[in-house]
Amino acid sequence: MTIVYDKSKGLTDAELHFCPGCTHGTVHKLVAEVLIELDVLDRSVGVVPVGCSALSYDYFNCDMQQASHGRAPAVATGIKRVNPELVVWTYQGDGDLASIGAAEIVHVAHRGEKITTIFINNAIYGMTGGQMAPTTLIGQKTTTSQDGRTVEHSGRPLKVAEMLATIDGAKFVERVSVDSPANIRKTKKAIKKAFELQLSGEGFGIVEILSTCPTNWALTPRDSIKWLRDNMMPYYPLGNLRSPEEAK
Amino acid sequence: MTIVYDKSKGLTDAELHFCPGCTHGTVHKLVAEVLIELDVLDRSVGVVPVGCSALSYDYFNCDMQQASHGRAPAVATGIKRVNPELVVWTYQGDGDLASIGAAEIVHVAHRGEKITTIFINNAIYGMTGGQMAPTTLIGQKTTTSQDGRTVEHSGRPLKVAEMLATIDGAKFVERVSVDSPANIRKTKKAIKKAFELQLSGEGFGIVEILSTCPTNWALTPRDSIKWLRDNMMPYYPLGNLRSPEEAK
Amino acid sequence: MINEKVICAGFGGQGVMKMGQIITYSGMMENKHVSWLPSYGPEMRGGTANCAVMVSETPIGSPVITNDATAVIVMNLPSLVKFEENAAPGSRILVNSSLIEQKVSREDVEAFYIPCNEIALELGNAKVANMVMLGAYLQLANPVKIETVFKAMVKVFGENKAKFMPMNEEAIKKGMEIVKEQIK
Amino acid sequence: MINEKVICAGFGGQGVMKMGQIITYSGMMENKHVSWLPSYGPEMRGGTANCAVMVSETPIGSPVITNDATAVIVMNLPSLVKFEENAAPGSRILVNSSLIEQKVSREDVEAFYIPCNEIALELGNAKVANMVMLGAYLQLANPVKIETVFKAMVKVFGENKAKFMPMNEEAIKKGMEIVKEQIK
Amino acid sequence: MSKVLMKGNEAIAEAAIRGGCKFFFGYPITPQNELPEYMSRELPKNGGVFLQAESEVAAINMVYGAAGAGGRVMTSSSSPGIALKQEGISYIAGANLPAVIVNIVRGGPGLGGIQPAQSDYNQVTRGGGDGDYKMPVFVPANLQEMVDIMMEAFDIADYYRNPVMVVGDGMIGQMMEPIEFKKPVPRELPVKDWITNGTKGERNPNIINSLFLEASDLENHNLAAQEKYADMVKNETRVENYNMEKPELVLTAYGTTSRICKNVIAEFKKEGIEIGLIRPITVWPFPHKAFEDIPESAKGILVVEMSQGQMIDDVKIANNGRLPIGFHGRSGGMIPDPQDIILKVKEMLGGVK
Amino acid sequence: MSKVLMKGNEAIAEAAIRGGCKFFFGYPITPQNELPEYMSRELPKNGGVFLQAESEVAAINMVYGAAGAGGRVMTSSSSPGIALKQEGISYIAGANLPAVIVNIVRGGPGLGGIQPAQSDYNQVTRGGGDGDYKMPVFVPANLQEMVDIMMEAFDIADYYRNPVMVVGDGMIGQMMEPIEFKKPVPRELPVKDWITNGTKGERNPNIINSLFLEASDLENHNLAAQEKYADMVKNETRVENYNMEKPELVLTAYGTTSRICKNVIAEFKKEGIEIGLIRPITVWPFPHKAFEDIPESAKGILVVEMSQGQMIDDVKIANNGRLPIGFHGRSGGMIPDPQDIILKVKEMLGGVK
Amino acid sequence: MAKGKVTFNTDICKGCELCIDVCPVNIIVMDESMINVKGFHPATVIEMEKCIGCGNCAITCPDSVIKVERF
Amino acid sequence: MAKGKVTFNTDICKGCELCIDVCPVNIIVMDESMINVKGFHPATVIEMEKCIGCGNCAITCPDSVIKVERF
Ligand SMILES: Cc1ncc(C[n+]2csc(CCOP(=O)(O)OP(=O)(O)O)c2C)c(N)n1
Ligand SMILES: Cc1ncc(C[n+]2csc(CCOP(=O)(O)OP(=O)(O)O)c2C)c(N)n1
Ligand code: SF4
Ligand code: SF4
Ligand code: SF4
Ligand code: SF4
Repeated sequence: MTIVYDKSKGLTDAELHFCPGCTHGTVHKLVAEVLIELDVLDRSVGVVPVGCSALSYDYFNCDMQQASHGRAPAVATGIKRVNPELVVWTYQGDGDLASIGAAEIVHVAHRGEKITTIFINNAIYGMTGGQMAPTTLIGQKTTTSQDGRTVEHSGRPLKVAEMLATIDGAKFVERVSVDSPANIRKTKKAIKKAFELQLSGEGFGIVEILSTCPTNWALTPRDSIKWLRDNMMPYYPLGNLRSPEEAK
Repeated sequence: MTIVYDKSKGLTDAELHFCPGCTHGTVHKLVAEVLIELDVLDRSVGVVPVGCSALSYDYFNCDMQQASHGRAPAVATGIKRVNPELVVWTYQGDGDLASIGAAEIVHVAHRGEKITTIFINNAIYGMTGGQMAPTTLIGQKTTTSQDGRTVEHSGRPLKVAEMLATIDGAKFVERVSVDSPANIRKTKKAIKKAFELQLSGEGFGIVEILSTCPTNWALTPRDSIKWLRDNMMPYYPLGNLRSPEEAK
Repeated sequence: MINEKVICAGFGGQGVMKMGQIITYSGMMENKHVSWLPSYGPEMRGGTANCAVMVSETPIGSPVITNDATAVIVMNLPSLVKFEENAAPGSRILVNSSLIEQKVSREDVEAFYIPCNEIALELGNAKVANMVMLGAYLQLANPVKIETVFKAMVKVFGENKAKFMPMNEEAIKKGMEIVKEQIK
Repeated sequence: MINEKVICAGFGGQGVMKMGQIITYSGMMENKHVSWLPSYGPEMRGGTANCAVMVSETPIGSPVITNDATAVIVMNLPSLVKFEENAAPGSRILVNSSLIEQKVSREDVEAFYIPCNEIALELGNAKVANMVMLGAYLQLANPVKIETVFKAMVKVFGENKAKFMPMNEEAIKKGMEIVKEQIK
Repeated sequence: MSKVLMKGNEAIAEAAIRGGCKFFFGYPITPQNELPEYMSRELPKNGGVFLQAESEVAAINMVYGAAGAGGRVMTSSSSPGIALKQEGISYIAGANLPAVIVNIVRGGPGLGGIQPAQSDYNQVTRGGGDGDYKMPVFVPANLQEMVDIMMEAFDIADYYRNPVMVVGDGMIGQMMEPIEFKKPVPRELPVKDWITNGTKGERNPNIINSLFLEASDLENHNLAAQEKYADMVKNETRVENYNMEKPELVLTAYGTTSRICKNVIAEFKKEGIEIGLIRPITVWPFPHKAFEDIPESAKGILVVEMSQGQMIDDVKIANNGRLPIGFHGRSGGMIPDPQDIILKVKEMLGGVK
Repeated sequence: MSKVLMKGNEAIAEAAIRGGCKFFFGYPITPQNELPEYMSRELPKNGGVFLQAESEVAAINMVYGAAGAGGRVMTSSSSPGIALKQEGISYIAGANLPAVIVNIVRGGPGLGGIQPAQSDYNQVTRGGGDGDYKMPVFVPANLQEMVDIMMEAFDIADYYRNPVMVVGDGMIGQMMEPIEFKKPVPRELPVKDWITNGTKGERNPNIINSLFLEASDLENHNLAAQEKYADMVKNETRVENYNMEKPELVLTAYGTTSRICKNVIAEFKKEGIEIGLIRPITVWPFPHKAFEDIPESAKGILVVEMSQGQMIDDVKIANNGRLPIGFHGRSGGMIPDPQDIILKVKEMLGGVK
Repeated sequence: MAKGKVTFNTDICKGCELCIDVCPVNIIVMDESMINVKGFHPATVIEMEKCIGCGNCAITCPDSVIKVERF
Repeated sequence: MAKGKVTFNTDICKGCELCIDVCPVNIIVMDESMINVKGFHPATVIEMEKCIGCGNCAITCPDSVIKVERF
């Protein structure tokens, strides 16, 4: 009898407060699993943002810091510069990373900070109740784009991975999705690679993860997965945009 | 007897306060000339940043706003949204635009704001006395990188034009230089195109201009031109990265 | 003189906020002084939800109910546990007995047990449990006229939900009846 | 009792800040109370530059000189115009007559005219005009010993500039001589 | 006009639109989200523009640009978001620009919580921006007053060419009360001949600016502002004196806290004890005179705040040593309990007897 | 140790390093640039790290992260830059993190000017961050005192797990004076067992955080902070009482302005008139007792500031209505003229005689 | 075919139904007969013998409700 | 070859010498014999007759010191 899957030791016993079916939980597991598999949990410091994952300092079984909105990359920089032995990572939503924190994420990439960023792109502001994010799709209805986002008013959604991949210090950039077991496994691989890059000291790594927000999309969790697949994946192509080999 | 060149009517009588040989002055002229040639000076509003051009509201013969450090794109957005008839532009240094103002420039591009940005890349902070900018070259000595910038500590210089060109709403992106009369003429053409793009309502346009800072580079103006040519131009390739044709 | 201070509490989705709003709106329509104050949490969906409603013939001071509620309406168990103490002595606690087995522990208040969900199911629509409870409350406290409530309901739910009104009215009436029996 | 309050003013590049620093440093080496306060502008290069120097045998209150300067040293015309008024009655104004044709307009102060740039050129180094002026000032006010100044100079310019010291010393001595003639 | 029942945040938005607001730049933050959401839906219908900025910093700078271009403009946020706007507010004040800022306060410091609080009194009255600027800060206690003030706020801003702040706690933002939209008394507003709307070849360029490199210029700029502030002190100070005929003790509180105090006063009335209330409606300018005018009957002042004590500083200044001052505060989203206030009042009355 | 002559900004940097600072995150702004520049050169030699952040906002958040990871860390800036740091400071205070913030004040509001000013008294004592937080704010008057405080500042921060601010005006930053680096009295510092330096499998995870969604948790968090603040008031309040034996009038001023006041006092001494000076060295905690202790001889207090009047509020609170208070202020980079102060003193002495 | 066994930590299931879709042998259903402490119908398995122990359900579950064993 | 004429607004020249390098016929020099109000040796032209009126100097001058005419 072998255990195929069990709750990761990288997570605490606390119950996740995320809404039913929210894939924030899925990604939490993957990060925890990777930290365990790389055997770095006990020298790891996670930085959680302002957003639905603001409370996630309670979920990971390692040292954690809660950062102000958008500034997790700066906080992580501070930690890593003080103690380069630590494995430092940020976990950020699209409002946090792509909107208010755009300068901070660009500049960790620019400086090539040796940290890892897990970027949850769910095309909306979750925590605050469903406002438009820079990643909200054209036509998507949110509480601040009630007739659907239009190009004329707000431009086309920002492709963060593509933007960051132009920056030299961003040595690993990959976009993944958690819409299926296969993609979830790929996501884990990408997260692992990004952390390995940090361990080898090469530079900054980011994994953009297409994720769902059933509550604010006003869809069931299952329909949310479908919506992600039908709408987000065509606009946000999955794949590796930058990896150490390529960077050389 | 025809006049080949005379001080532009787009400039006021005020003497520029820039240091001798500083190419900020050169670009000021070009912007003023373009506004005159397009006949939009009298419906134009310029937004000057914090930096050596902070005082430039006194130099342009049109309505002007002085913006807080890095936020000229946000200020310009406010102006343009209030009055879309106006021809709105920002004039920003590399500390202003690429460092503190990174989020704001990314987001005018993201929203496709119909404004024009003149971006002076002189690889240093001028006004504050020569600190390192995100655009400072590897090995370049500044007051905050006194042994020269290193990749290990600060990463490789940020290529702003390349980064912004990945954003859909940035419909015109070109990098130019003012190191020679020929390139100065090309710079003017690029500025003109960027403004024309605004007039046709297509989106955001930015011209990145490689420029000198003799004072903080601690070089004569003539040597500064040479330094720009020998060091900046190889790292920052000139050319158009995005134009309306291409964008279609 | 009417001076109602009502707490409506339950879990998200039970319609306790709407229940409170209908009372409030009705009060306003009858030119009484009213206020409606929700609790709001980080998870504004799921979890518990509650609001404090005031309907009064004199101007309202604080919209906050401390331990002076004239009625406490609880739709689920955590709400009973949490808000039982806020009922003023001599006031009423209305319990949704479909979901709450526990009894009110206080002796100095009147307790009523209304099987809202069951009645709603009987009426053929599980969603009107809150209306059943509203009816029970109106019957007991009577701060506004029932016709006003029917008008207010349309406003609160929106004109486009008008077709559900008969069902809602029925639920309210049923709630009134049920509790009448209990008074007896 | 020594209580010198000196303004050194000129345009950027004339070395007025260094001049002030040498006086300050010398004062400190002689265990006197000292302070050096520069003006600083948005264009920290070009334009005018000036500093206020205090050398005193008692602790220094404000490092700011208002209208109580014991000496005003001006290396260019705008500085004369600007700082003439800051000289206390009975104090000295030292004018670089190489660049300033105008005379001091006040009657209640002693004015000295030193052709600093010309003397510097005679000495073979245009850059030591400030040292000439420094010499003149030291001769007149004598707040510190000349040997101290020579030592302080090395500190202020840095050890790696040591090879220029003989030239600087010569310039200071020349300045002292020139002004001695004027006193006579 | 008949009364409508609205949620505070939405009522604020509607009142702003009726008060002439045409432009809104903001960034989501609880507990004020219904405000921008309402704006996003309704402003365009009213010929205005709603834009969600990339951050609070960008939002306040958009407000700067928009105000400079002549737009009637506002932003709204909550505590940490207002902290981020401090530089921008200082620029707006420094450049003499009219704008309205709504602040729905939550508990701090840092990320704190999202429950109602009044712990940003210092932030809103003393500011965190640089320099000697001031702005009128309104702290209404109920939705009707909030709505009345919002409808007037844009005029006040335009009248003085100055930012105006309107503050509520989370409760004000979330609660519903009946309100009536009543046109405010119109003010004669100066022509906006200073805006950057293009010279049209008809005038010299206009410049929006807060930079004055010459110290004397900057001082003069500041002195001119001081005159404007003096006018505000004279004309815009607002306060409610409640039951102040012959109080044995005076409560002072603002916003929703003052409503709790009114309940307390009602309780004491039952016992035949008269307690008064000074309720600042503006906290800058602070209603000093109300405190000078406290009748001889009063034996002390009890300051009640949803903070660890911030307005108490202004009360001390206004009181100028005359009466003993007590304090009762709750924080972090805890709401003062009338019983606790009653106890504190009794203690003070006992203590000074 | 012998004295050295250093420029203020550089002396601050050197003192910080000697005080144990190992990490610096900052962003250029006049008039404090020599400070980061010195750090960029010297910190690495001392085994530390200097990093120029992309902005003041990033810098203060790097400080947060670094402090949370156990680094002895500082940042420095000037007025508008400090405005941008307000949210971050509130987070640092909210998460109980030790850090030192240097503020070399310039004229405001907005971009203002770069000349010395004291118009950020409100900003530094009342903050623009959200919530009820406080931090010790030192306002030294000369370089020696500045250097002494800087060498102690990191210990104070660590002792209380609280941010500490050290404020100078542009003059302090730019001037040179002889200084001596003297080791401060060592404090017994608590072990940093709360930092995020990896659990090493030896302890439960540490969490750096300022979020408390339960109102009662947040209130308790705030109450604990209040106790810490009370300790600071008791132990860290600093003031110089100068010529206070039998003053006819008391001047009060801080920083370089106080030095001008000392000149004024010397002038009056010549005339045989005794004028005192209360010079706060901390403006939070404010030295209330010094004002209570003003001898009977004094006929009034004259507040002198390089602002339009900000510290005057704290003086009023401390004075509590006892003595008449006068004010003399200059702003925008203008420096008070001793003659003007003398006139004002005479006016006050005449006025009350 | 490998044999698998899945165990649900029923108390913390949020009833999102995501596990249902990813089961290749379609043996997960929501247990309409019970409501857990969180107020949801939790997921459960019918016909456990069909389980191949692929782990799809477990890796998909956002709340780490599911443990999968193979033998 | 076209004939050109250049005029310098000498008062505002900052002596940067950029115009010297771009003159195709090498006729611009700094006038060492004079110092302008700003304290610089201003640029001037020797052998004006050689000027081809290309405008290079003028477009290069950051301070709009130079006016160029052609005839
Ligand atoms: C300075 C500041 N601005 C705004 C907020 C309010 N806020 C909380 S979470 C959030 C964004 C949430 O969206 P996202 O980053 O996409 O994360 P998600 O909740 O979707 O996971 C915002 C704007 C805040 N707490 N602080
Ligand atoms: C909020 C804020 N931070 C910092 C400064 C100080 N500052 C003035 S100009 C400047 C940057 C100048 O560099 P750059 O943008 O490259 O323009 P340049 O001077 O080179 O033209 C800085 C940091 C400021 N005024 N405001
Ligand atoms: S609001 Fe959206 S993102 Fe946040 S927990 Fe719920 S489903 Fe997930
Ligand atoms: S400092 Fe540099 S950029 Fe600024 S005016 Fe001088 S040369 Fe130009
Ligand atoms: S995926 Fe997990 S939480 Fe969702 S229904 Fe299945 S077991 Fe329950
Ligand atoms: S380019 Fe212009 S400023 Fe420079 S030397 Fe020539 S004329 Fe003078």
